[in-house]
Amino acid sequence: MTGFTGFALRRAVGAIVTLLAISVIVYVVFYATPGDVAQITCGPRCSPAQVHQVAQQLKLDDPLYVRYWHFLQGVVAGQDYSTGTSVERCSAPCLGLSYRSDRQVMQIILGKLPVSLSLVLGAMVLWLLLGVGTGVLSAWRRGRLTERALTGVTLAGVATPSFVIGLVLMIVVCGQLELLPFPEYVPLSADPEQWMWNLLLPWLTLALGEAAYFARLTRASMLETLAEDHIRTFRAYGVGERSIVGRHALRGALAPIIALNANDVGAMVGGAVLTETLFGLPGIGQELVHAVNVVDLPVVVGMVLVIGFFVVLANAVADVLYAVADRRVVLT
Amino acid sequence: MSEALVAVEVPGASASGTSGARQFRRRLRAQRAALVAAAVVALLALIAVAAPLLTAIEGQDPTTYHPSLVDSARGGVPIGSFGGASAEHWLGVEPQTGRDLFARLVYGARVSLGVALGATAVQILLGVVVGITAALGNRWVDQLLSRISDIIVAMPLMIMALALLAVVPGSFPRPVLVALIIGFVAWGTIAKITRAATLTLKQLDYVAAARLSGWSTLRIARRELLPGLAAPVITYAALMVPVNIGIEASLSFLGVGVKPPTPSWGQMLSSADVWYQAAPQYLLLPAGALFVTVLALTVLGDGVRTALDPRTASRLRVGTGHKGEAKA
Amino acid sequence: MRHPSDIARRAAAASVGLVLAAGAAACGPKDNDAKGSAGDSAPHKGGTLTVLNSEPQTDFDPARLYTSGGGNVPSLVFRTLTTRNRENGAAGAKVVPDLATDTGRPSENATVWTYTLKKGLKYEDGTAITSADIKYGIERSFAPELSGGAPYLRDWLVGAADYQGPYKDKKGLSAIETPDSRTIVFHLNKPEGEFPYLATQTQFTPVPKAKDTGTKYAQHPVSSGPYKVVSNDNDGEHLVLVRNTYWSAATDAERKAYPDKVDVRSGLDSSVINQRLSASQGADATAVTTDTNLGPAELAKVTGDKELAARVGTGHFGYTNYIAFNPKVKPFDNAKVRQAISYAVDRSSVINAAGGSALAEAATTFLPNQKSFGYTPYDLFPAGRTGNAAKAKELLAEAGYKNGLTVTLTHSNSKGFETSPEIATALQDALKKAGITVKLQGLEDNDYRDKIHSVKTEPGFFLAHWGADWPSGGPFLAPIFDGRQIVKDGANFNNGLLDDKSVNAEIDAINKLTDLDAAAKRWGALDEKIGARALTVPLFHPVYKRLVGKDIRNVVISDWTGVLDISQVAVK
Amino acid sequence: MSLVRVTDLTVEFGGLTAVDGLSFELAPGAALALVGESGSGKSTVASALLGLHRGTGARVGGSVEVAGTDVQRASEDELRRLRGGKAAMVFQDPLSSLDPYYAVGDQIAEVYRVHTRASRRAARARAVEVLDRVGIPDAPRRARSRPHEFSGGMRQRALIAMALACEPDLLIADEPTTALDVTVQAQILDLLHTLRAETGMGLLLVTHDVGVAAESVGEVLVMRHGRVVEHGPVGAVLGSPTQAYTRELLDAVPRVDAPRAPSQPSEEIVLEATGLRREFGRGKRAFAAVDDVSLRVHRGETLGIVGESGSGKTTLGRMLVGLLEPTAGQVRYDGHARVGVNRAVQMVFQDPVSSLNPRRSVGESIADPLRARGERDEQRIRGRVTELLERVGLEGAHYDRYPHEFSGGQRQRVGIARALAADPRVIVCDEPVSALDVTTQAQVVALLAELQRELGLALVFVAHDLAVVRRVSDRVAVMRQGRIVESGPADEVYDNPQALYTKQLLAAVPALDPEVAARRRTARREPAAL
Repeated sequence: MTGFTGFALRRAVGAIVTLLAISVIVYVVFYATPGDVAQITCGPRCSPAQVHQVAQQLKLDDPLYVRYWHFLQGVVAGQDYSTGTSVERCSAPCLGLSYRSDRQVMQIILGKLPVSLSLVLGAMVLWLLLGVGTGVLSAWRRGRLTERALTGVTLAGVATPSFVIGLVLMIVVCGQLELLPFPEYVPLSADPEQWMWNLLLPWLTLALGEAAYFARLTRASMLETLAEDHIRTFRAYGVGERSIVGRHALRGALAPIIALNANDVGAMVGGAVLTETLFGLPGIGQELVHAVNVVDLPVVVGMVLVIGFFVVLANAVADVLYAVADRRVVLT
Repeated sequence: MSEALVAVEVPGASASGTSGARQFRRRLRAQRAALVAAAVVALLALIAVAAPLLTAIEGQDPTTYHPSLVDSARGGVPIGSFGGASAEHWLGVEPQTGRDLFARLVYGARVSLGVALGATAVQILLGVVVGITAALGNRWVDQLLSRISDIIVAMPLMIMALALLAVVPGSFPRPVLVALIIGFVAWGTIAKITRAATLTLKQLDYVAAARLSGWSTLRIARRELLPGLAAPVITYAALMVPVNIGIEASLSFLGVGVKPPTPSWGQMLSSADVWYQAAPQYLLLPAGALFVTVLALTVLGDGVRTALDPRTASRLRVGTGHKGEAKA
Repeated sequence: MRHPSDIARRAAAASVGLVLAAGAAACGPKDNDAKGSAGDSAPHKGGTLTVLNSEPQTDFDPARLYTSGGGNVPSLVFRTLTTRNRENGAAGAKVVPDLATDTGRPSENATVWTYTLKKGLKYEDGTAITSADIKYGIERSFAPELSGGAPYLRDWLVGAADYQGPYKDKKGLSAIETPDSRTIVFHLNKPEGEFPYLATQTQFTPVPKAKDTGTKYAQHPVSSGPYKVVSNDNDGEHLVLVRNTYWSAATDAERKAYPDKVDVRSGLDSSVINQRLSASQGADATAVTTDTNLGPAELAKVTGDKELAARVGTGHFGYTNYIAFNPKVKPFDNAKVRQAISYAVDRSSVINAAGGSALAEAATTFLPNQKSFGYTPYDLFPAGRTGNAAKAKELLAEAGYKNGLTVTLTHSNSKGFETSPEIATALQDALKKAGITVKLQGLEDNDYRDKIHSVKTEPGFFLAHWGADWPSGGPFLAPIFDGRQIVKDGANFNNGLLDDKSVNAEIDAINKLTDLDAAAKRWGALDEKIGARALTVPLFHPVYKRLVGKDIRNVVISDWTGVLDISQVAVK
Repeated sequence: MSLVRVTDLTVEFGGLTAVDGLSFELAPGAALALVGESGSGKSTVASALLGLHRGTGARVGGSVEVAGTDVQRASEDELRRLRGGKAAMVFQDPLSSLDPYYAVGDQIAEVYRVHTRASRRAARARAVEVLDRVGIPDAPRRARSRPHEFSGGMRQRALIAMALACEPDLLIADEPTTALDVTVQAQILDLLHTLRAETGMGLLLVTHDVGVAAESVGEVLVMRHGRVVEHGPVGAVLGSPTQAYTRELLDAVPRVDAPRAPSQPSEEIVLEATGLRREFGRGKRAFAAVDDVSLRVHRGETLGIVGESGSGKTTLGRMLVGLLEPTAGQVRYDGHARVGVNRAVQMVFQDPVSSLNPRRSVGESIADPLRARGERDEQRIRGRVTELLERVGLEGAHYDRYPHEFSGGQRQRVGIARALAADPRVIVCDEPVSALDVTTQAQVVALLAELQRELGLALVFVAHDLAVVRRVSDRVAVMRQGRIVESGPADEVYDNPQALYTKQLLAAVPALDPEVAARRRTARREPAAL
């Protein structure tokens, strides 16, 4: 694809600008949020003297811009830090250390990322299958009873809060029917089968509502494509409805699907906290909440940056996919 | 984003054209589902407005505790069947507190609908202004604005919420604040749509004609562009309202919604979800209310889109090889 | 957009987590309940015990932990000089020897405490535990890198106020002497009869200097207890403990250590934990939780089910939820107003908001209703179950508020918390009857804590709670009412800003006593004396009810921790 | 046994009747043209032949028999076998008629496999074969490109190739050349002709352009309001029409060979362009749409600018009125260099639909220039607008009507009125009549000429239709690829063109006389590529 490197370059620059802006915002915001970090870190009963020591330890006395500058240095060049007994290296890109636990933010994130990714990507496969499938079916059977039924189902899906879905699923499937054990995260590397069984319910919880949206989207854009001239051509050449809907109409509907999918996947990496909490999956989202609650700035910044990174990445990927799908589009 | 990712229908540019209101109403009337939905929405709005009246008829209010109506020894579960439903308390009472559920439900409608509409207004305002500016401004303005909306999109909602809550003083009216928060996090799409639509409109000859007759850019934007944007924007807004209701529920859920004792469906849900077994109706009532509202608004939104969008309205009638498509 | 609802829910759950974390320092079953749940057959060794928690076991470093009596999971790995008596109910509120041969020998008017270590104490690597290691353990708890512990050591040890820990200050703490490898002597700057209680905290755990890895020590702390850490994922998110073969029951009378393995999982939603425990499928049959109580909703369900009810452990922990006044703020400078409110409160609706009579007991005293605290019943402003509006109005009139008054009640926005909106609104509703209009000021939790614990910003009328660091009146009353513990420029807990010579003197006098029973009686008396000033309105003492898996045996719940003691549980 | 037999065909959409009791036959190998203006129902007939109205809610009466299939009663399968198999259709807009997402070759192959049990490979081979047959160079490679990579003419060829794929007995061509340039149109028509000669398939040509019909068929059927007006051999119908409407139609058709009554332009130059250049795109994609164009417009004269699509004539027009700023060169009005728009230089746009704001009454649109000039007195505004409306042949009462209530021709009149409202001295007309039916075309052109005479307006008439341009212009400039290849007095340029390109253009214009058409065709040999 011509000009791809140019595109990649522009996107990379854009992403960096965006992420920098985000990190600045988060820094400022959390500077403004109440909650004395040193006090929280040190514990409620810490004496002022102790709190002061901790503040020094965490370099909280430095002005905001200095702290941010150190953060940037860490990202670019990495940084050394003391565990008290030894000096450790946090190699670039170093997102700093957690105030609470003195662990490297990067380590924390890397610990959580597999969970979030397993959850979101797995769910994505599910909602694409369910959603697009339903959409195609109702576009094909449009005007018939099948479509009415499917429309009803999808609307219901859209209107049901996802935590209700998750709760019910768990009570029924695990509690009453005892079909599955109560989910618990098992790393893919450890045991792929257990990984899948344990993630099945979380995937469903995440996917059902999402699938409904995709079904609606797919149907809508397929109907639009069906109204276009080239479809008329293929009808006039005796091409069957199956191929017209399945090949030509669906192809035309891909663009919006790709776009929405990218957005949601990106956002969910950090946003699927309902599901994470409900099923006890130690993912990014849960960690972010916790970090916010204890004003653990480095972790919050790190998490938000990672989430932002995935959103940006997802959109870039979407554009590439789209350009591959439709050669008329020029990547910019 | 590559432009093609945003597909927009600009009635002004399509052959059928539109005589605005009349035609729109006719097209809307052509859809039974949408009409039912509209009726439901109207009813909900009425309930929200008439909340004080309704509760007065019932003879209750949403904040008074009734310790005697709950079984303190059993975690405060309402005494009696159906969550203590009775002539005094039509839908029973809230576990632990014994507050009247009907009253809380109807007052909750106020928050949910009010905030959702307010948020939608904010989104439209921001989105349209940014969108038009991006479309009419030069490359750099355009770039800058799209970067900003990127940032907004990439920011987790909770961070934004906490941010605003931290900065805004507690005395600031919460519902307004919540509406602002929601509005602020989700205007990106409207901006994109507006931008794309404006770019399309800009090409139309009648805009060129207006320039030839000597009008200023501002005047042209107001007289020739804005009306043309109405259709796509309204369409999207109609679909945004239910989504915003969901977000409001979520924020209340998160505890950054409206303050107690003001009732909100989101709050009720968050405190009710643990009661799914002991006092199901406590969960089902707000969930049901939310379900119906979102459902109705979504259907209505679809209706509005079909009515405003000549493509789905007219084009589908030709050569699709299936019966009953004319209705689509 | 479903994601926002996710976000919402997650935060809700997070705060629930906090509740339960608070609960973790809470209560356990009265003997009879315990029997019911313990099952009749005798406990045996072996098996795996699963722990399902909502909050991760973070900072698994003895220097950083803030525990009452050495904590629950921590005390499986960390032995301390003294420890809590692992028995049901009141008997469990006693302090007993652990590493030491006795609970400590006071001298020089309880300003010097001497301990001797038992023989044959070993770490998980077989090396011997020495008194120097205990000293080192305490010293490193002063390092700012390892902050988080209780304040007492810093306050009590001679010349410890500005000590920065062994990493910055190689000389060490002169207040601790280790004349030989089995003897350790503490020099205090004032008499502290309750030092044995303090010695139960994890800071008194031996840490071999050679094995200290500073902030990374939590990854794998060297065990002195019956179990050692085999894995600690993501800062306590998933903790796996197995037998420490060098631990010998002969040197440890307290820990039973029946299971071969303990698997601590966290990050679960509280409702899921209770759901799983009640279902008790597979590994959950041998599961317990150390931080998740039955909520009102679950309780309503459980009480309806014999089998489940038999598996509920009930516990009491020295804990009081109360209304705090700041007498520097009008109109609360007027004692009559404070008394009026004391009369007006409707404890039954507050208790309902807190989960009902099964989860909360009405409180009229500031001290918890337990003997070890020196509990002396009194009800100076009798409000009855639902409040005495008439009396309240009368007092208001005397105070000059004939046609009622309007006040602002500050609380935290975190749901389910003792300081939560639910309780605030309950009070708001109750005070209405007495002609008091209550405006609610809900703050984000951090904001709330900053405000109420800072002398500068402390509101006049707010919800507060207090839990004991050990089951005695000392740590319960002193931080709240000792005038010399008012912190001007930091976290202050003396919300009433009470600085009364007689009170301060009495606190000092009691601290001199080494006869803890005698001390308890005088704490009780002091409590009533302070109560008369109506600086607080005690609301309720929480009761903690928890489910255990169906194969769990030998549930022991002391009044010290209020939660089942993991070191006693058997799964066979 | 005839190839097509239509008996008493009636098609109704909702209330209105598109086709009303139409009957005709077509013998195998014969060619029939359905000629008519928009709304005559000719295209509806075409779709009816393939039963495309099924399930659209349209009511179809009478009987249609194509290649032995009774379209009315045929089952879905029989229909599918007919469509593309026995009778193939070529549509008007070649771009939108192909799936943008798939390679042209694959689309043809797909159609081929629907009707034959051919393997994928065989189908691909067939696609390449037919593409080659319709004169697409390097067919094997081009078969893999997507429609947007083809030029307009190539697309139309590809569509025809798709039609050929299954060797149908009947080819239905619905306005096959309307979207194409005149030279390309000629090539496509020639292609159709040769194909018919070789394959002996029947042709049903649907067109609004009498000339196109004259070029390609033996029989003509003139339609109006869904009914037959006149039906017979092409020579007879076009040569000696018996029906009034047919005559009207033929008279309205502009003749490229009819000289224009010369006007006497003054020497005063109102508008002058020197070295105009306009580039679009940046970096690699930059190209010059208009390159070094200089021209003069005298008061009261009409300058015709003729060129095919992409010749840059529209860009030039927009620069003349100031809607576009030139990259280089300048536009002088009354001798003064001018930047931006100028009320004295107005424009009439091509698309009567998009040139009026659908949400504002036509009166308001016309009033714009007045208000913009600062006129506030509603009475005077209404008065002036009414005057203008009447001037362009509408009624003052139309003031409050909305654009969608007018026909294309009327909208174009409104557009003219709006231009006049600014009291211009120059009006640039950008393809003002190309979207209109011939009869309407004639009226609008007449109106413009009339206004010019009365108001001494200078007109710049931009169009692709050589005949129309000749009818209105005093002087003509022929544009190609952004440059003026030839310019001069209309009659000179038309009667004795110098530039090769101009010659090609003129040669490509369809003649109304079938004999002439035939001679012309043999004259121009089909070039290898477009």
